[in-house]
Amino acid sequence: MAWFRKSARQRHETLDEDLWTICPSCKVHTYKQEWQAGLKVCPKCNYHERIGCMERRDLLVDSGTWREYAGHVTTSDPLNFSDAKGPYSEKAAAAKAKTGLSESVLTGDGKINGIPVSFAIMDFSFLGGSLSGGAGEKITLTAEHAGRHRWPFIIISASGGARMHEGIVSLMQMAKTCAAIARLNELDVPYISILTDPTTGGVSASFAMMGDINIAEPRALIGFAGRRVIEETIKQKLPDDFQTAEYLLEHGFIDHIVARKDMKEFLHRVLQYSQKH
Amino acid sequence: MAWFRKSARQRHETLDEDLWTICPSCKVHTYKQEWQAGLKVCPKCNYHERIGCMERRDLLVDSGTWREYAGHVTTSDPLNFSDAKGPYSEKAAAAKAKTGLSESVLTGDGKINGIPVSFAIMDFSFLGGSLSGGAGEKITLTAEHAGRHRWPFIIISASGGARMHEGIVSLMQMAKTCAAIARLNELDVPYISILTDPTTGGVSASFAMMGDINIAEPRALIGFAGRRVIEETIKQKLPDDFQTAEYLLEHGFIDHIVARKDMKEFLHRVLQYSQKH
Amino acid sequence: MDLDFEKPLEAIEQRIAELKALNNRADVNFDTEIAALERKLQTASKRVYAKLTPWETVQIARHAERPLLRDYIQGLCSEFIELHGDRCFGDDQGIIGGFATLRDQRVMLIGHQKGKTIEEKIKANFGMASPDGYRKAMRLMHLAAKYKLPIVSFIDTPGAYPGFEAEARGQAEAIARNLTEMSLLPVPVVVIVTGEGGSGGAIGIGVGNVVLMLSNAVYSVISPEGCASILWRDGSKAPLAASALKITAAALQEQGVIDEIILEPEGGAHRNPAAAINATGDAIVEQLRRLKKISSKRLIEQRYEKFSKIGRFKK
Amino acid sequence: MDLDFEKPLEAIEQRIAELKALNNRADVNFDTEIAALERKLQTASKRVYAKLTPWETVQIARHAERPLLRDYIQGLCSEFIELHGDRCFGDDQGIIGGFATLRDQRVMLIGHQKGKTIEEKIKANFGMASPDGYRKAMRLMHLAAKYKLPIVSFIDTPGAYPGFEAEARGQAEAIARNLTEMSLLPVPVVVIVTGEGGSGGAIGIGVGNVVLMLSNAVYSVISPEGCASILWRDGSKAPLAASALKITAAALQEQGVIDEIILEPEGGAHRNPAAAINATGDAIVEQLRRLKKISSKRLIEQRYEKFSKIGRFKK
Ligand SMILES: [Zn+2]
Ligand SMILES: [Zn+2]
Repeated sequence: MAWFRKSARQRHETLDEDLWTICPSCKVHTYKQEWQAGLKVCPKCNYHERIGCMERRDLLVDSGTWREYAGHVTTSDPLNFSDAKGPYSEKAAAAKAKTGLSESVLTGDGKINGIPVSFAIMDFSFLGGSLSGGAGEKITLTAEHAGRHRWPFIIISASGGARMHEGIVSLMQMAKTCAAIARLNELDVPYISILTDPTTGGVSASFAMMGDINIAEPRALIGFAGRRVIEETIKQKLPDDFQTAEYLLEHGFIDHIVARKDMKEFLHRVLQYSQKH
Repeated sequence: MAWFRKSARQRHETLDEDLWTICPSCKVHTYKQEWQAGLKVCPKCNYHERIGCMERRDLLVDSGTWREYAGHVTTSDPLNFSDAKGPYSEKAAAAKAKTGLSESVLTGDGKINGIPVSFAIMDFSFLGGSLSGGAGEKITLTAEHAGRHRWPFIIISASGGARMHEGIVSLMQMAKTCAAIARLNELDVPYISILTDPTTGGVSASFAMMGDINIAEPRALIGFAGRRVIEETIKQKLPDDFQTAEYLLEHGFIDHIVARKDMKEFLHRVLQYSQKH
Repeated sequence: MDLDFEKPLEAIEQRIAELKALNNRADVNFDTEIAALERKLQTASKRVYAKLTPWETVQIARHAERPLLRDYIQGLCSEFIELHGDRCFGDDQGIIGGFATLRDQRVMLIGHQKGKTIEEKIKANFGMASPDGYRKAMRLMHLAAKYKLPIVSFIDTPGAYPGFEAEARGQAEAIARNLTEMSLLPVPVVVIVTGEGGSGGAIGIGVGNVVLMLSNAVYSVISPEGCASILWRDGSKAPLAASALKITAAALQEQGVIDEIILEPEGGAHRNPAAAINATGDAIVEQLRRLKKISSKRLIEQRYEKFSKIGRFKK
Repeated sequence: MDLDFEKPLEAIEQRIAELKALNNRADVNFDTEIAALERKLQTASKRVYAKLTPWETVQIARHAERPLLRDYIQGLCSEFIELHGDRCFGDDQGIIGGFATLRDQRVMLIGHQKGKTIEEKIKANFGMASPDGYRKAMRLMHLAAKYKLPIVSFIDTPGAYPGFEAEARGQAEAIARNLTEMSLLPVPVVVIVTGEGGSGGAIGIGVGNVVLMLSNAVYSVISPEGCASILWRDGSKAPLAASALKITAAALQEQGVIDEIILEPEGGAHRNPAAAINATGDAIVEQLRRLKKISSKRLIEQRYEKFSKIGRFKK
């Protein structure tokens, strides 16, 4: 849930000259243009920078096939919530203005090399990709839509967890979205989960973990409880690789770690096994 | 599978005077009559001596309600097997003569405080309770019979594992009996597994572990691989309580440990939850 | 063990006790004084509990003498056959469950266990369940489905256990699986939030056809302390966060999450556990009677609709 | 690395190699001699392999150069997408699996992995799977059921891993659950015993609609060594036990356990892996084509009947 506390690993430093990107992981300098062309993945150490939902969509969906779904759903403020920094409604409005998104998740349909698929793509830059009533609603509506069309459903998670500004409504989205996934299972409609950096809290403990196939980006942070909370609980330091995609692969929760540039091709290969044979 | 190697713990010493039973576990002397009246359970340390299928039946089934089922099935000798001690057929004949049983399992129907139930009750004294083609057949036929009548099915295991003298046929009984249990699950027919000393090898790795509820007698030996094999594999001594009922309870594989004298009442209580409400 | 806002009541109670001890000794009679004090106590009590702040409610929900799962079982069930194990790794004590006869109803009862004594608390991890706890709960719920038994789930947890092993063995996966599979259970599921409904650890056994809640229980996406330290950067602002999060029964009923509030006796469940337990029993049995008339198919649909509606977008 | 009974063949082979090396050097020609020796090799070879004892077959089944799962995948599959993890504890390497395109067939492929190099062998525990391996396999088989993919299961294991942790985490439960749940799979299940079919560890992924077996593979309730040390009280009597247990493909086909024997090239699969792999591919594809025409309901029934018949009592 602590999506606004950026860890050192994820904080970027850029040179003033706007020419270089310094990899936050290995500190290597890469030409900004090259960094962009490399899909914001460090050519040296394979560090995958966070990217937005639009970029993800463009990486995965066949050009010209995207149609947004449930785009009318936007943030609500069920609690009329305010905190030290002011009203949640203002914070949400600012996030909308900054990102151009209506919620922390973009939903719609498109094709992957010709195969029709429904998508829910989370965006960490919208309030830390937090799961709100609106986000849960978009995911659920899109899952139901995928079910009606018998289209495979893909969720790309990037989230610090539930959006506490919406209180219990945000917590309930875990149950709501999982129920929608359960219905897809009943219909034998494929559901693939892609876990990107970070996928934590209530998002890891709901739809993100329930893919027929769980795919992660390299070194993505994936976990339920926060690192600091665990260290306080057990009174000792955690291993460095704890809660990384690689750690989860080894512990049985991830099927495959796939680099960003290979993701579309990998999805296409996998989806072929879920089509009529 | 090494059912004929009696461990020290299970070897009994009786005094010549036929008056006392010495508990193999705590060495306390108990009058034979008292030992019998106590259902062959040590009054001092709760050690549960192995008992035969007839004794078990009489402890559990309402008087006068027992009807044997599949009693015509007896041992076969599919391999025409002989070992150092001679032909398997002779060994089987001797076991039949000694025990008065046709196989290592007694199958039939009876009532538990008025509730009709189908039973398969293994007997360790018949070739170590080993799972043979005949035993698997009896269990499977009785499971099917229970399914047709929608009667709860109870298996009481006491077995060193598969009967190697029947080769692959004995191994296949693991799959055969589990398939019969799967059908009971499909029919929502209750299946309760009672694991007594010992339940090991292929019996532990098939029907014995698949109860809706797994019940064990105190301190029963329950495990897949033999203790010595494991110690040889890992090159270290195992903890004393390893593969005991209590160990399995703690590790999540047993629902309840129930003393012999309480078993019928416990089953009756549990069965009421599986009846129409 | 009284809470700060209960101090005035405590003073009156103490005075009553003193007078009762003296009463009729040495021919002095205090009946009139005692009656007056008792009236005063009642009035004061009404005043205090009528205007509890959310933060005060949190204190009551966590009160050391508040009835726990074992008290409900003892008070309501003529029989409880505990079933153990997740068939995979262990037998967590943070969640327990088994067959129960609750009043006249045979059910599968599951719930968080916090523990009374310090040994029990440690064994149960103070009600913070591990993956094996959630997996055991799900196994028992599938068994209930096979036996066509209604499920009664008692929620009282600070949250799922944030430990190293719990994380390594899939705390996230275990909760996610429960949320998914509970949604398809073909039997009635009655959930009762009796104390603390702590986030994912609570909802992990909380997908019910109805969700009941005791009047002084709380149910929240994050603890007030956690929320305060994140959004106010100051843990001591927990009372503020408790208000902002709207975590009391009444607020949650307004949000459509809670279907029915079980009124605690005056002064809270810890002042009269028997009455609280009894009221809880009444509410559960009423729901069971109603839900048992509904078909499996409709139960699944209704549960789906209940959660679908939460956060439904209206424009 | 030749086996004892292969020594005579080895001698002839060596002589042929020598002659070939000398051939046409210094104007000497050995063509006639070479041709004669090759005829001799063929005859000797036929003689040796036509009357292999069961114990010799065991040696071949365990031969270090016998093709392993990865060889079959490489030889038969244009694509293999390995899927990982049991969603509970780990990602055992003793059993692996994933989506595969075997010839023209999309399938869920699973199987025991023994490993080629010593590192691989250690990682895969020499093909002895742990509970997480069996649970991973079952997860993938359920996924195959959802995606309506046939399942192809390759058996080659000395047995399930008899380790402390494997036992503590439910080796018995994991195998039992697979036996139970495999019996209800609504898709075709083709099982192939390619090398060692070691007891419970083998049947744990072996409940198929058809069970194929390579001609020099073995499948047994216990290893010959184990059987000998128990029933003969002498491990060196393994050859005797191997005979008595009737563990060769032909004997097992007679017993109704094996549906089809895949003929290995002369000298065994290790002398011509490509041919063995190819024959295996042919057999699998033929079975898949046949089974894919059968309804789910009938597949489940047929699988049940297949195993029911084994040990069926006749009098
Ligand atoms: Zn880098
Ligand atoms: Zn004793």
